[in-house]
Amino acid sequence: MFNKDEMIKIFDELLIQSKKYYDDFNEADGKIGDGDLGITIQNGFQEIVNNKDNFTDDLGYNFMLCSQAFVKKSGSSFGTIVAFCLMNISKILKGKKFLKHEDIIEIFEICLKTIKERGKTNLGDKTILDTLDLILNEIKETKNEIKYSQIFKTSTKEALEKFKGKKILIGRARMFEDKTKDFDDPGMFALSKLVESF
Amino acid sequence: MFNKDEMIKIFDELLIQSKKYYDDFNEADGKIGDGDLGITIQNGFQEIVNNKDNFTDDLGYNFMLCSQAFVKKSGSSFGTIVAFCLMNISKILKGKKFLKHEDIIEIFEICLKTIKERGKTNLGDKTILDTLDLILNEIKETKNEIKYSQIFKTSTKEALEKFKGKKILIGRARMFEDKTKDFDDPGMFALSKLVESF
Amino acid sequence: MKKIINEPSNFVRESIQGLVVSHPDIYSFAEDNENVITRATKASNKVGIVTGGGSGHLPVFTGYIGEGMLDACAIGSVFASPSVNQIASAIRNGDNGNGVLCIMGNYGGDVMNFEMACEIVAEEGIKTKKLIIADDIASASYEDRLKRRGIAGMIYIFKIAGSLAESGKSIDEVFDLTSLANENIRTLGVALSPCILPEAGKPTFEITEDEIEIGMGIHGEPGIKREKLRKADPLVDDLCVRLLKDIKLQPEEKVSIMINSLGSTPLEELYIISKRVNENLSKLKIKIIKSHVGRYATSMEMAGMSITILKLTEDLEKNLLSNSKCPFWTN
Amino acid sequence: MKKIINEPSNFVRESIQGLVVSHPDIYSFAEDNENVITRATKASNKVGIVTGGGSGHLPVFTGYIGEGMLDACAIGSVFASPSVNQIASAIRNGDNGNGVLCIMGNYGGDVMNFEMACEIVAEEGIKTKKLIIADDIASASYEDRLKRRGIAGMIYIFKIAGSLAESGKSIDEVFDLTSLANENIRTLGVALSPCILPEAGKPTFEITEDEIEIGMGIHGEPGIKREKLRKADPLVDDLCVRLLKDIKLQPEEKVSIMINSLGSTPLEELYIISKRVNENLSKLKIKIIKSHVGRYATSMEMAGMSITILKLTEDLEKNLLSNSKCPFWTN
Ligand SMILES: Nc1ncnc2c1ncn2[C@@H]1O[C@H](COP(=O)(O)OP(=O)(O)O)[C@@H](O)[C@H]1O
Ligand SMILES: Nc1ncnc2c1ncn2[C@@H]1O[C@H](COP(=O)(O)OP(=O)(O)O)[C@@H](O)[C@H]1O
Ligand SMILES: [Mg+2]
Ligand SMILES: [Mg+2]
Ligand SMILES: [Mg+2]
Ligand SMILES: [Mg+2]
Repeated sequence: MFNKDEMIKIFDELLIQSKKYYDDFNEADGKIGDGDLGITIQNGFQEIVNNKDNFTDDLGYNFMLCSQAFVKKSGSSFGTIVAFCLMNISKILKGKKFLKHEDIIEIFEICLKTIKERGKTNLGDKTILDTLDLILNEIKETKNEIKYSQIFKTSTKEALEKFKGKKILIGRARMFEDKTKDFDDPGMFALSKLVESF
Repeated sequence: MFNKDEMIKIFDELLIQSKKYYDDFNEADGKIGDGDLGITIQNGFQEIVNNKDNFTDDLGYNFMLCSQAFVKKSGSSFGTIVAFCLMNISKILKGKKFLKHEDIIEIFEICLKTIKERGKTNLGDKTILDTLDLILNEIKETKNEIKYSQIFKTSTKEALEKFKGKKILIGRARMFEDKTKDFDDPGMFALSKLVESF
Repeated sequence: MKKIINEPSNFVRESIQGLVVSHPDIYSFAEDNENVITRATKASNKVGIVTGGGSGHLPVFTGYIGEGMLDACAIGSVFASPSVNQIASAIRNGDNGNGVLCIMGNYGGDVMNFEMACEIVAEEGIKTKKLIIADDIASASYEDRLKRRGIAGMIYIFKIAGSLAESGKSIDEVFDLTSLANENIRTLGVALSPCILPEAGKPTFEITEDEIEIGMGIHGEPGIKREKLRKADPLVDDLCVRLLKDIKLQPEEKVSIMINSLGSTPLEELYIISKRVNENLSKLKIKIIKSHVGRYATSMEMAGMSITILKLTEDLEKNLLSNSKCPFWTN
Repeated sequence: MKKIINEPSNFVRESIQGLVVSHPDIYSFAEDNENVITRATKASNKVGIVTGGGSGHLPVFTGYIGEGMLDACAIGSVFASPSVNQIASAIRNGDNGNGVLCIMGNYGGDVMNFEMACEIVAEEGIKTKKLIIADDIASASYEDRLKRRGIAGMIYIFKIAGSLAESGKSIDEVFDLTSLANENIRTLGVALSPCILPEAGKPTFEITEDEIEIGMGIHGEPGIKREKLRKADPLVDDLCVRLLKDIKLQPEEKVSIMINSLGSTPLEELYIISKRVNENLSKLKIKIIKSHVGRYATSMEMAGMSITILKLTEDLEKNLLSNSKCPFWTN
């Protein structure tokens, strides 16, 4: 059950993963961009973890703290998008102490909406939007007992596979369209590594 | 007998020596100064040698060309002093086709005078002035048949020995008096090497 | 890492404090946000000109605050966008009651954050317009030029927008002529060495001792091609050909050029470059009205340079040459 | 050697040509000597202000020609003195019939060549006075201060001499007040990396990745001590203590400071340094009237910086703040 304690555990995990893959994320980003994705992700999660003592039972409040952490410490595109998402998540979870299946679906839906709106992103642009979309579909389609962590792991990998050989059409990489066919989108790559330990 | 051809031979030799000791001169200068003495000396001699086809039988004229070469290509203190000396030598040798013993004495005397005047240098400051002074004395005192090249070699070394442990009081080194006790004056050092092949 | 700094985490803060304390007649901290700098003396009535962006590019962005230039600036971490809150504060501080023109480089975080900040201040009644600078021809084709990165050309935009605003133009007028300037600017650069981010402590990218990268971005983003270091003239000729193909100048047209060092490339080299640019343009009978040679948009101590061409109209020329008061701009 | 240059032997010539062609309203080649730069528009009547020195230090020396600054400058090879002929030409070009103040750094070749050039032009009826700049406290003790090297402090001298001359003062008046300025200036610097001479193609000196040398000269001459790289604040405190001991300021005294990059040290770091200098002087109740932060006297791409303090009198302040027109000086 996803509550305050579970939330803290997950961000602790994410911080560990972001440290582990710090150089890989930077390197993946460096191939087509400015090479700061590892910094961006680690700084954001570090600041969240630094503030975990302020978490309350109200998950909405906690997500607001998370959003502020990303705003404060993580100014690159990825951090900005994540911050927007976390803020909008915090709005829909206001007052909630734990998450139900529908909440999780709503979280992904609000993330998709936020990224499309704020990032001017379309499905198929080869960004984290496509990964999140795949996860959401998987969650929705699963009929038996749901193993979220399993879905996260397989869908993030599947998304990477699906876009191999396709151009990245947004973010810094958009400027180097043809070149980008040969590379994974760094954000999508990062998501696939971050969920590994779930 | 020192005439045009001999003069060319000597500058050819000096250029060879200055190339051979290029790094050593720079290094000696770098310990207490800006490390350009090798550049200064080589550039000057190179430019003289480049112009040797313009030499005439008139040694005074030739020394004027030499002075201009140093003016053009060799702007550090050493080069400036040498240029002043060469210019004043050219004045006293005007019209002469070869040098006699008295001319050689006069050359050194005019150099000493020039350096004292232009460089505001005193004997004992541990500079090339002291080396030249020693050479001049040696030349004057020698009663038997004179071997200039022998005198150049021994006197330039003797000068170095004589000033070991003494402070350099002029040139860039003047600013680091105490430190300079442990080093040869780079100009004096250079003279001792340049005459090696005579 | 050979930098004269204190704690890397204080790098941005301390350098901005230094900027303000060194030029108290020009810059001032905003009262409501410690990452926002405003003019020391607030303007009145004129359209506000506001920008914001990552640190590590001084004089960009903050340095260009001053009379006839910017009103306020939001300051991000090194190479990272300022936040929505910071930008909103900069807009509020830069507003003099006549609307604010927001100028930003074409980088994801900056564009998204400015957009959101504009929405927020709109609810408070502040009218804004946004201008996205996209001058770097290495970063997208002519057809896709709206996607291009913003680099040194932005200084021309600051200057022209600032001059227009100072002369009492309305926000729409300021926006329109500045937009024209934006379309008339092309930049292309070359990087020779990386810089070191204070917090990361290691170089932003790797490049060998005899390589250069044409079109590399100011954060080390890829360029057009990596090649062996060449002599200045053929290198400049190559860059000029690409620039001129993109900007399509006619004989007798007037331009201003900017030869910008990314940091450690010295003035001597910039002038060797400027000489060659001049020769190339003269051959085509293009008239250089004004050359700017120096460090205008940097990546700390990165080695490299960029060449910017601004095609002038009569209006643009007038506003480019107008008076302004800023430590990093000589009129 | 990662430089954007053509033939190393053309380095000086091309960079100066670039300077002139980039700023034709400010600089011009002398007609009688290709290594002399003059103002684009000759002044009339005023005392001439002339300098000269080695190349590789831009904006020093040539860059500071302009209204309210220098009249003419003789240009030597990289780090080497201009010749007697060049200097004599600069003096002739700089003369407006009222005598010429010659300003030079305290380097053997420069001093000797200026002296001889002054003797030559004296025979042609040009009155000259010579001012030897000696601001670097690392290079000799207080007692021996006339032996000191001239470094960044010379820009203050250019500015003040230039302002005095422009205001119509006689050569003796210009000389006297500028001499006072010269006595009121102290500089101390630190070098972090060498630069590369174009012709030599290798670094001017060697220093390890974690070392700095306090007081190293702008040509790589030895300083006071070599030590481990420290944080900015303790380093600046150390330099300030030495400077203040030498210049002996009283509370309430007014100064101007200059935080100068030797080349690649970026503005961000200079402002971190400026902040600390400011704090140190404020503690002693010393008033900073004006801060200059940037690249004023460089050694091409050398890393490092110097701190200069100019103690102001009422006259000096007035002349420091007066108007001038030069691409490397903002009033
Ligand atoms: N507009 C966008 N929409 C969706 N995802 C985006 C967008 N911009 C960036 N991203 C994601 O963020 C990743 C890059 O993040 P980051 O390195 O922080 O960006 P940058 O440094 O270019 O500002 C991309 O790989 C992509 O997955
Ligand atoms: N004023 C002087 N009088 C005599 N010799 C001098 C003087 N100045 C320099 N020298 C000689 O020149 C040498 C240094 O030459 P150089 O490296 O060209 O000088 P710098 O680079 O300091 O201008 C000294 O070692 C000294 O022998
Ligand atoms: Mg990135
Ligand atoms: Mg980024
Ligand atoms: Mg030397
Ligand atoms: Mg020298």
